[in-house]
Amino acid sequence: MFEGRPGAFLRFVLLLVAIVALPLAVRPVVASEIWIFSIAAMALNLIFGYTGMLSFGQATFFGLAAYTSGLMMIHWHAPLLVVLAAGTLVGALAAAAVGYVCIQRVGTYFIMLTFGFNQMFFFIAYKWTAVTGGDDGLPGIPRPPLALGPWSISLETSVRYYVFVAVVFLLAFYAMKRIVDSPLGVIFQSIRENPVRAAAVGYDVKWYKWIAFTLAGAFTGFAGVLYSMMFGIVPLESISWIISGDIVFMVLIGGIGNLYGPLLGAAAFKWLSEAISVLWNRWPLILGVALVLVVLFLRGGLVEAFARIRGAFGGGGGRRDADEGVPVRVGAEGEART
Amino acid sequence: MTEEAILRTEGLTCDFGALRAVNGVSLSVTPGTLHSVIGPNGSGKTTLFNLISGELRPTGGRVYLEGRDVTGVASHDLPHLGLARCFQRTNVFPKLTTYDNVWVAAFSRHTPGALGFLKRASDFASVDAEARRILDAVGLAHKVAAPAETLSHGQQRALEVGVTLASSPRLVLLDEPTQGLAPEATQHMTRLVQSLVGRYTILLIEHKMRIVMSISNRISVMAFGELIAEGTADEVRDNRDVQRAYLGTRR
Amino acid sequence: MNVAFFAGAILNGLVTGMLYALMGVGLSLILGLLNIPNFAHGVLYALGAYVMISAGKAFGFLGGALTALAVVGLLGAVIEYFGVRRLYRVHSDYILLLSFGLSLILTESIILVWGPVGITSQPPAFLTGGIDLGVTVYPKYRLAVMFITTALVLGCYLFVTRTRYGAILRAGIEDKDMAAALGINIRRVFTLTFAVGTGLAGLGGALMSPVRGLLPTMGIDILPFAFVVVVLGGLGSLPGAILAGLLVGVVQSLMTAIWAPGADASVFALMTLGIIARPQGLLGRR
Amino acid sequence: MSTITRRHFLTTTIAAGTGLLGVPALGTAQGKEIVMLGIWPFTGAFADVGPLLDRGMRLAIDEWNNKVIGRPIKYITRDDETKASSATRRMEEAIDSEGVKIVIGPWSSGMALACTEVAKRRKVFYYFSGGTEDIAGKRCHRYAFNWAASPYTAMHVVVDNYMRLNPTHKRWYLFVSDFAFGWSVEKYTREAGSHHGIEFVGADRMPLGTREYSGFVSKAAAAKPDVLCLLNAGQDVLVSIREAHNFGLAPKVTLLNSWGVGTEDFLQLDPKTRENFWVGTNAYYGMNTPVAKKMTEMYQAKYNVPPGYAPCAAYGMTRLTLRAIEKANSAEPADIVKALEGWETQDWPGKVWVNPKTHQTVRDYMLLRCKKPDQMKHATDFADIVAVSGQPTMPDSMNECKDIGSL
Repeated sequence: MFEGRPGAFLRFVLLLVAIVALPLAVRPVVASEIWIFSIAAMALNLIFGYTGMLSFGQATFFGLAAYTSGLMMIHWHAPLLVVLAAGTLVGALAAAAVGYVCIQRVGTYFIMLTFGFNQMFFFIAYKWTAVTGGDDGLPGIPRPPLALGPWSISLETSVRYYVFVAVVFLLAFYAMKRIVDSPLGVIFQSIRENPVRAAAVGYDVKWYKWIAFTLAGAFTGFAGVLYSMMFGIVPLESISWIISGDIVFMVLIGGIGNLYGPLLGAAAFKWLSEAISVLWNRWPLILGVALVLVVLFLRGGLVEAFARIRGAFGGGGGRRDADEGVPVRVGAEGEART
Repeated sequence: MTEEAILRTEGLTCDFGALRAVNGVSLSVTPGTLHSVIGPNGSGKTTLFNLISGELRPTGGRVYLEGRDVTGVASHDLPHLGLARCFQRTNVFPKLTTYDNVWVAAFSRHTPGALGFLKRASDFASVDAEARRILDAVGLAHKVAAPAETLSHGQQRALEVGVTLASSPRLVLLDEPTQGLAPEATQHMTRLVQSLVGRYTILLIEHKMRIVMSISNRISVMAFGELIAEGTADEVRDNRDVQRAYLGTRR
Repeated sequence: MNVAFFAGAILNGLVTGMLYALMGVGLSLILGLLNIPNFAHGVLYALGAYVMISAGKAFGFLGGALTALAVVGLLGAVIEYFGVRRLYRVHSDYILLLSFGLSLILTESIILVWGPVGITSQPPAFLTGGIDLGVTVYPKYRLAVMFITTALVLGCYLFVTRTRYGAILRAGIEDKDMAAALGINIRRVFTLTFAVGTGLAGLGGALMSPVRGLLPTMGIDILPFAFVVVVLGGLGSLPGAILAGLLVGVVQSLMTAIWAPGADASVFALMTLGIIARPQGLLGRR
Repeated sequence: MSTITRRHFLTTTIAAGTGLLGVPALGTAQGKEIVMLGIWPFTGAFADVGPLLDRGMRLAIDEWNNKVIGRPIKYITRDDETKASSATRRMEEAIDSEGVKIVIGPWSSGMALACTEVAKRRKVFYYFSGGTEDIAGKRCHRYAFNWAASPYTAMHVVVDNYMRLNPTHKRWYLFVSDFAFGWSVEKYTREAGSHHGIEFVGADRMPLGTREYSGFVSKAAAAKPDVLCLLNAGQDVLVSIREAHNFGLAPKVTLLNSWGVGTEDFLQLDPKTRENFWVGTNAYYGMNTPVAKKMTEMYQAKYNVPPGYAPCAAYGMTRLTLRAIEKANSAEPADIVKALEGWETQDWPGKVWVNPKTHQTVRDYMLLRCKKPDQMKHATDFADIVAVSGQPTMPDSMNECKDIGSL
């Protein structure tokens, strides 16, 4: 799987270490949230980091899938795997529909369209109190056991749920890695870098943007289902633009255009907000300051921070990278497929 | 019926509001030849290219590629019909490595089918080989892992041509490949363009007369959006209209 | 549903519509400049309201409103000078995220300074209570706000389209490099434009505080609608923003009267249809 | 050619790294300490009520000078931000990291429905005071109790007594906050109204935190009602009262806030706007029970303003919990539950009985009418107490709490 690329293998091992170590460092509930939002952040990274489209409405798919799965579990007592599949499908279909409209426009219009759709679905969820519970959210969601053939593993305790979330996260991560390593990965990046030339060499740019948007919707929906089962409630916030903003936050803090950036971003964001919120009620102020600093001084996010730290401490054989001076350090997935 | 011209335009016209940038241009290019289009600045050469390559939608006239009417076809379909173009201002993928720049263009012609997308990009040996062959041809083999934005201007022009060739076209539109190059790099680029003749049909826009006259089989001259003369290098050199167009006296 | 009812709904629509227009004009100026939606615009609106409350105690209603305009405008200039200016050469998404970060900082700062509790503010004495318009009784203050905001928006429109400085401003928005090449001190133009844009938002907040009362999150509630107005009106088009502002205000108010649950969602449906039907917006060019 | 370029950097996994930087240690000393959590709204739509609730709970704990059955009380608070997601997350976090066994709050019914689920799953004692009937109804479970009167009783006390004094006011228009609280009080206002032939000429549902009431008020004016019944909450009540006056609807039409906070709202309205404003509430400081009088003195001494429904509710719940701990001589949730079930005692609202089958507190509800400015004996003499009654109680047939479940 990593033939001949020690860097990639090392990173994957570190990820496994993190998955094991995380619940020791933070509460299992927070640790689960980190991996759940990592999936959503990876999804946004596929659109924003790889394909160059900043969507400010990912919560639409996160929330829709959460509500759908919540309702299925409450009313039909649907089993776990069915619910996960349904949520992913809902995320994908919603993203396909919303995406088809949004990709007709680019730049600011695209951002505002995704934001507009998010608000529309938010207000629908807000007012359709009979189904979504409106402002109070949808409470009373059970956590169905993991039924694998004869065995049925209960996920009631937060530690067991963490293990389950970590495993499905790894599956999602592997799936995203295959997408990014597949020709789609390079095609998406070519569209990010230069849509006109991407068309000139033969790619229907809108079609591929649509694929990226829909794939991301599927992953985001998947994360939404996991979120609904965690607290046993789908809060109205799960479809509000606040969650969309958080996901963008995570991708940016972590560093866009690279598979591990969003994970770092999600971990930093969730851990930071958990640790500080207990200490100080005005914790979003610190997140705001962090975002401003990152945007002004560290646009590559944590990924770049590590590269710089590593560079400062004698970065081994790596030669000075010629593009140090380039203001935008969008760390593209650097492994040349040699 | 085998059309003898690989590319034919009939009365091609393009208006930008009141300005008629291209006016009724009818041009045909014989397969396997190097056909140049020259003319003073603002004569509509690049606009003509943009009309042929689908970047701009013509307001009148038709474009035929290998006998097929491709007028107004989306620019992303043309590479699959055998036409590829390179741009006057370097228009590559800055953050992608040189290898990926060429690889992504080569891959677009490769039809992997749905499942193909699940395979790893490095599993496509044929595309990899094609990309390496082109990188060698344009002299960038040693710059494989470097991001395109870190290349020198000359290297980027070479990459521009490389990316164009990677779509394995039959007709190549080259828009001033030597633009802004130092003399030594210009010679290198001219040799490169000449090496393409025979394997591809080339439609070239070029300002440097010495190059155009030496390597073109056929030359079309444009002025104020119209085709004012066409012929071999000698016929065009002696043509009074061409001289007047270049010396700036109105016809 | 009698005439009085619809008259009330339309009047309400015009009041909120003019507010959206005022916000839209401010947002449009900044949007034309930076080509990004300024997420901090909503919070600056809220800040204006809060500054108005504090300043109003000392300088009265009018003094309070002008202080709000000055303070928020100044803050806008500072944000542009120290923050946004460093990002002009960088991808525009980063400016958007800077504004998002600022909105977090400002919202929390408002809570720190003025407390999380909602404050209600009273209009000036001579404008309290309702006036009988024959068709319906309508609060005097809301009518006053409608006229003031209309005057402001028209004033701003005339400034931008008729004055020399307005021409410089539009040149800067059209093509900053060309404008700079022509010797315009583009830096100063941008700082001032940003200040005017944010100042209008602050003033909007100040004027609307007696109508809607103050809450730290009041800015975030109004931001989505300001976006709709700008997008529907056409990016960078002031007349577009004014027209769209009134349209959105009236549609929202009528929908509230007819089928309240659908009111807000319908505004966004309006935006989406608008963009698909007329991509460059009602009166936009780009 | 796989040269190790700078891009092949070593990623230090932030998650493992940051985790070690001193996150609150897992599980503090269980020991003798009894940890009581007050989960209150310090931000969001109910931000103004949080501090008042905190005062009420602290007042009760201070009365016990921080000790019960010989063990120290550790009182901690969390901010639910008036959001269901924050309420659950913070409550779960407090249970995990502080070993909380007793939870009181939050203020909004919507949050309560989220918190009661956590309490059920984590088996912690949970006391709520609010208008939604579900806590002691559809969503009841063995660990959850509701201190406020049942909305059935409350709405009957309000409607029956209002109609007794204003028999001709048959046309009512409703403003309903669109969440669990609003739906519950609306249902029982209509049920009580049906006994008096009241015609509900219109009803609007608006989200909690609505600031733009002009549309709704002009719609209500068009329906020409006798009573504008405000079944909304928080600042919305004040905004709708002011708009009613601005649009000339009041004082012609009577304003009735059937489930209100009383004092806190009166303080924010000027006397003229307050005139003839009717309020139904669970706790008004004029209540003449010994516990209420003593609490009002203590509160007024500390904050020189009379307590409204919020601090009284927090105080009442904390006080009953502490007394239950003493009765059970144990702070274990299961023991507190058994101590409370079926308990009949005198407390803040006077006679109190905790229904063992539904965990609903059966107690008196009050109807107030604001005085004319010149009738007020002193600055905070806001209203006359028109009625105080705990009757009628909800017939069991109507209660949706079929099975309270096991411990």
